[in-house]
Amino acid sequence: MKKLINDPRAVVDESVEGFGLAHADLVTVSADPKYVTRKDAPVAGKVGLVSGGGSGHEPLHAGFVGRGMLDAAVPGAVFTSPTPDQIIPATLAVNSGAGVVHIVKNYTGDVLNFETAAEMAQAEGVEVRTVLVNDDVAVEDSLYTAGRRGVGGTVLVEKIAGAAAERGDDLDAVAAIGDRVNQNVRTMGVALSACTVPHAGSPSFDLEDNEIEIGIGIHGEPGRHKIAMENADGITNRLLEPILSDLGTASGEKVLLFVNGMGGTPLSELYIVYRRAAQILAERGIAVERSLVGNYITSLEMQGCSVSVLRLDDEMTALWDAPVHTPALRWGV
Amino acid sequence: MKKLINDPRAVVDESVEGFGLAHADLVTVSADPKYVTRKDAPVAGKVGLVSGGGSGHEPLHAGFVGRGMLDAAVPGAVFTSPTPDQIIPATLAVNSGAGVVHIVKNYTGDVLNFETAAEMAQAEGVEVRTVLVNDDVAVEDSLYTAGRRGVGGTVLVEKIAGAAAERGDDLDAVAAIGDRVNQNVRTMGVALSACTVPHAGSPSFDLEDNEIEIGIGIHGEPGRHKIAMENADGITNRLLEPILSDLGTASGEKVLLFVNGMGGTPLSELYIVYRRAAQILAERGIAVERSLVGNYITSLEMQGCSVSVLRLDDEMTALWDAPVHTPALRWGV
Amino acid sequence: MGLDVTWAVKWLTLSAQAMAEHRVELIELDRAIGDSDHGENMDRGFQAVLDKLAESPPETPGAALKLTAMALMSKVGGAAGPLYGTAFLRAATTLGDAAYVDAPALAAALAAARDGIVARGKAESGDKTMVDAWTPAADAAAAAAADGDTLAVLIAAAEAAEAGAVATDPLVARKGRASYLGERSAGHRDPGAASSALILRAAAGAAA
Amino acid sequence: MGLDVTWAVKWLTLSAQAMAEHRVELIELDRAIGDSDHGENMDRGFQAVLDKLAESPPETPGAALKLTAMALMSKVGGAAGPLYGTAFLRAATTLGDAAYVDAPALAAALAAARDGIVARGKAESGDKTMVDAWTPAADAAAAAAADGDTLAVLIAAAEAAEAGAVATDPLVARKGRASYLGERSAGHRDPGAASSALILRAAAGAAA
Ligand SMILES: Nc1ncnc2c1ncn2[C@@H]1O[C@H](COP(=O)(O)OP(=O)(O)O)[C@@H](O)[C@H]1O
Ligand SMILES: Nc1ncnc2c1ncn2[C@@H]1O[C@H](COP(=O)(O)OP(=O)(O)O)[C@@H](O)[C@H]1O
Ligand SMILES: [Mg+2]
Ligand SMILES: [Mg+2]
Ligand SMILES: [Mg+2]
Ligand SMILES: [Mg+2]
Repeated sequence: MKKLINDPRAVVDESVEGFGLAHADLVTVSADPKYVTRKDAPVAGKVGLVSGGGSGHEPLHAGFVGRGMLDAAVPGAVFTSPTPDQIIPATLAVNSGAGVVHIVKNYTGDVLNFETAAEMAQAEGVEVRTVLVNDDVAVEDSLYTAGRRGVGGTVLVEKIAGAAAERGDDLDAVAAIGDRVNQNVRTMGVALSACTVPHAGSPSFDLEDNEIEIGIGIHGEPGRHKIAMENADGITNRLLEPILSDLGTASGEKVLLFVNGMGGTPLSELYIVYRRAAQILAERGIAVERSLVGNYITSLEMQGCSVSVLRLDDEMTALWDAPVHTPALRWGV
Repeated sequence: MKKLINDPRAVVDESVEGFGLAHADLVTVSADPKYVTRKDAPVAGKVGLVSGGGSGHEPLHAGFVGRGMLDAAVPGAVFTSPTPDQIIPATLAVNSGAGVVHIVKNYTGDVLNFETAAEMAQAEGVEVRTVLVNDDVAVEDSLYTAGRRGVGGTVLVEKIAGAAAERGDDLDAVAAIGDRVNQNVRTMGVALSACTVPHAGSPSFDLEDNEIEIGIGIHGEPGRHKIAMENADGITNRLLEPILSDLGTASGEKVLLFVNGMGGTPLSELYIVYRRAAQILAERGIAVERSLVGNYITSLEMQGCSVSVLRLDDEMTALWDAPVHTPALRWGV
Repeated sequence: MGLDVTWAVKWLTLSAQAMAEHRVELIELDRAIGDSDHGENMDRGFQAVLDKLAESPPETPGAALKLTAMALMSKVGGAAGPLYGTAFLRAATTLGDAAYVDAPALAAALAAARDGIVARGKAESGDKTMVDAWTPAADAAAAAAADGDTLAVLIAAAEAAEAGAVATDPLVARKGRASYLGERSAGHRDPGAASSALILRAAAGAAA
Repeated sequence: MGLDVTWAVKWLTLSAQAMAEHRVELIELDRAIGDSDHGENMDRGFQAVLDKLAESPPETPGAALKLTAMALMSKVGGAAGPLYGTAFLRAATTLGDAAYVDAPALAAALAAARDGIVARGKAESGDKTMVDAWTPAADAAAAAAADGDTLAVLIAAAEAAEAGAVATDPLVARKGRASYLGERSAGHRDPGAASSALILRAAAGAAA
């Protein structure tokens, strides 16, 4: 394991510290309990948006703290959801009285910790709503599982719900638009190589030289199945098929196409995947109205990508376009 | 070699095609000869800025085409400088009559191809100035080498010279500010792993499990020396020392600190490096006025990073802050 | 009479030792069907328990378990944090502020812990989770409690938990992160069941 | 009399074959002290030469070399593109539109090619570049030209280039990408010198 780290157990502490130093104009870092808030939080009259989860997915979530997106991010240990004693003070810190929305990726740990925190924050007088993100079509049979995981769609939920909060929507409205994004987005990922969790020291799963993992999660947890390596077009076909059939997109619809890198794949390859995904959508008469390509929700240094398709309506498009000013996503300001 | 590609020889074609599809609002792609121009090029009265080089460093250069930065980017084959028959039409396409500045990284191939292209463009009546970027302090003895390489500083030259062109500076002024940035920036890189050029199929150099390459170039060309793996703080010390001694920064000066990922290193690790670099600068009384952290000039999927320090003056700071709207760098608009 | 706070502190201390010793093993179990963090999470959590114990020594077994619940809840994270947190909290509530824990109280505490895990995680027996260690443990404790011997209760619970953990090997996971693997989760031991068995063995060891 | 356009076309065809055959070998040489692209660049460039030759067959040796210069300049890229482009352009200029190339003209063309490379790249002998193949080749050609035998001139040039390429092995690079390696560049053959030797051997092969 070769990593640019010092003590494997200090990775999150030191990384968040560096993040705070680099973006001191935008965010404030609380070291213990660990959470990151928007510099001007709480913003008077505005619904607060809090997300969080295990670390190792940077820039998610702390990179999305700022005007027009999150008010706070709560980083856990690597791939481990944060604890209520972090989530509660973060929630209190961004509550201006208008209530707080928790954006939670659907993993047992995240759900349980945010649930506990929400209860306790409510007990302190903060109204909390939860938007659960579960866009991963790789999880097929949700009856006998913990349900679909929250993956790439999370970034889109955070941007669009963040814009709704910024324009002054109330608590229920912000939660509703977050839910709407979640309901209209589907994601599927692939890993070409595993990542190595610093404290574990060895790759999170095994792949032969000629194998890839289809339907990979963002924690290095294995996916749907292993297949022999294929070319980018073939892999992209495999990712798009379940997304589009599950989303049930019809010709004439408008979508946002998001090709996300898992951390160790060059941007140039993401554009090759984007090219094929755009071709598939064009063949089906689906209009790509907006796009996002890059490393936004990663899995340490894993090689691979995920593709997300979000069915857009005019309101979502307008909220997507609204100004955002965070370390990792910025436009219009 | 596992990559999200189709034909290894079509990597640049397909990647640039995908890039053009994803950013059709900002850029126009010419497929053959291959170059990328700003959508609204040529901009009347404005000096044109053209850069280019081998592919594999994405988002550099095409990702920096747009308002406030480059007017055109010319991508060569992977790690191979582009040819005059690409550079010439790109130069002509962005010339509004105010002349064109070529931003060229100091590699024999880039220099020779841009030199030829500049001559021929001049013959067609376009005034051309060249800004040579050579910020890599890893190359020690420039008397007996091809001189210092152009690396991370290139991004800063392109941003700041781009802002100067956008505000209406004339040809010589734009070239002068580009040179000034180059004279005030120093960079040093490290590789934890090698990258694999698609057409070559095997890693560009060999590193043992416990070895790293200090002073790596951005083409997988070996660096100053191999050393045994160290922790992030130790490595960062090694990168900063030659930068600061060569730059001769004094206490009280203001700088921009740029921690760049080589492509395969997680953002979280870049922030750990940033943290230590910021500590070192603070210890020396140097004020970090601006920062940039992320994958901006990469070496395919190489693991590692480079650190650049740019000595700022008020004009450079203002030009850095000026609006920029490109696929990979955007603010103020 | 019965077990006192010294036992409780020894239990937690032995648990912390067990988590440190088996850290890599638990990481490896989680690596196979999860995300490689369970050993790290539990080790971190029980180190925090030790710190808390040193900081403010508890006066009753119930207080010791409550402090443990709080430390685990705030330091473990992931799925295991809230689940173990709830388990220890429910057990602590059952024990109240009694100075001594007899066999029936022990059995009741273990049943409450199990119920807490089920209430939070909604897993059933056979879902390949820590419930598959806690349910047989609670049942075995209840059966052994009739004889009135606390050590026997704890040994019965530990043995049942260990057997329960082993029995997760062939199961297909239906809850937690391993459930995403579907059929591929069979053939691996559930990490949470394994850590549960270690903790219950520590309880018996502390009473021996 | 002397060599005609058929020879020139055969030379370029054999060169293209050599680049394709030795593509991986040249990549490997460049991998050791450069950036792993020389074989790919040269192969791509000479395939373009073949395309151009098929598209518009040249009528004189000079025209063939000029077309080659243009194709290499526009398709090779990197350092080698402009250097080989200049070399072939200067050689073409020397030959003019003569239908036949005699031994002195050949030697003059090789000298012009070498001078072109030096003018562009500013490398000296011993800098571990393609100059270390071209300079001995041009010198050997000049010496052999006195006898008037074009084949002898080309064989002398090829042998000298091959020896020159081998002689780059122990050198420390002072120009091009390999120079960044400093002392570590010693012990490896310069890829550009190796491709130069292949091209000059093809010239002799075409005349045989
Ligand atoms: N719904 C649930 N009910 C009971 N136990 C569960 C549930 N989900 C997960 N677990 C337990 O948690 C363990 C995983 O804990 P850990 O690895 O620390 O958390 P995470 O899965 O968040 O990484 C599993 O091995 C399983 O025993
Ligand atoms: N200044 C120079 N003068 C002469 N030859 C040079 C010079 N610089 C590089 N070369 C030659 O170019 C070869 C490298 O070509 P190539 O790998 O195609 O280009 P690049 O170095 O741009 O990747 C070297 O092996 C060397 O022979
Ligand atoms: Mg986890
Ligand atoms: Mg090259
Ligand atoms: Mg886990
Ligand atoms: Mg090369």
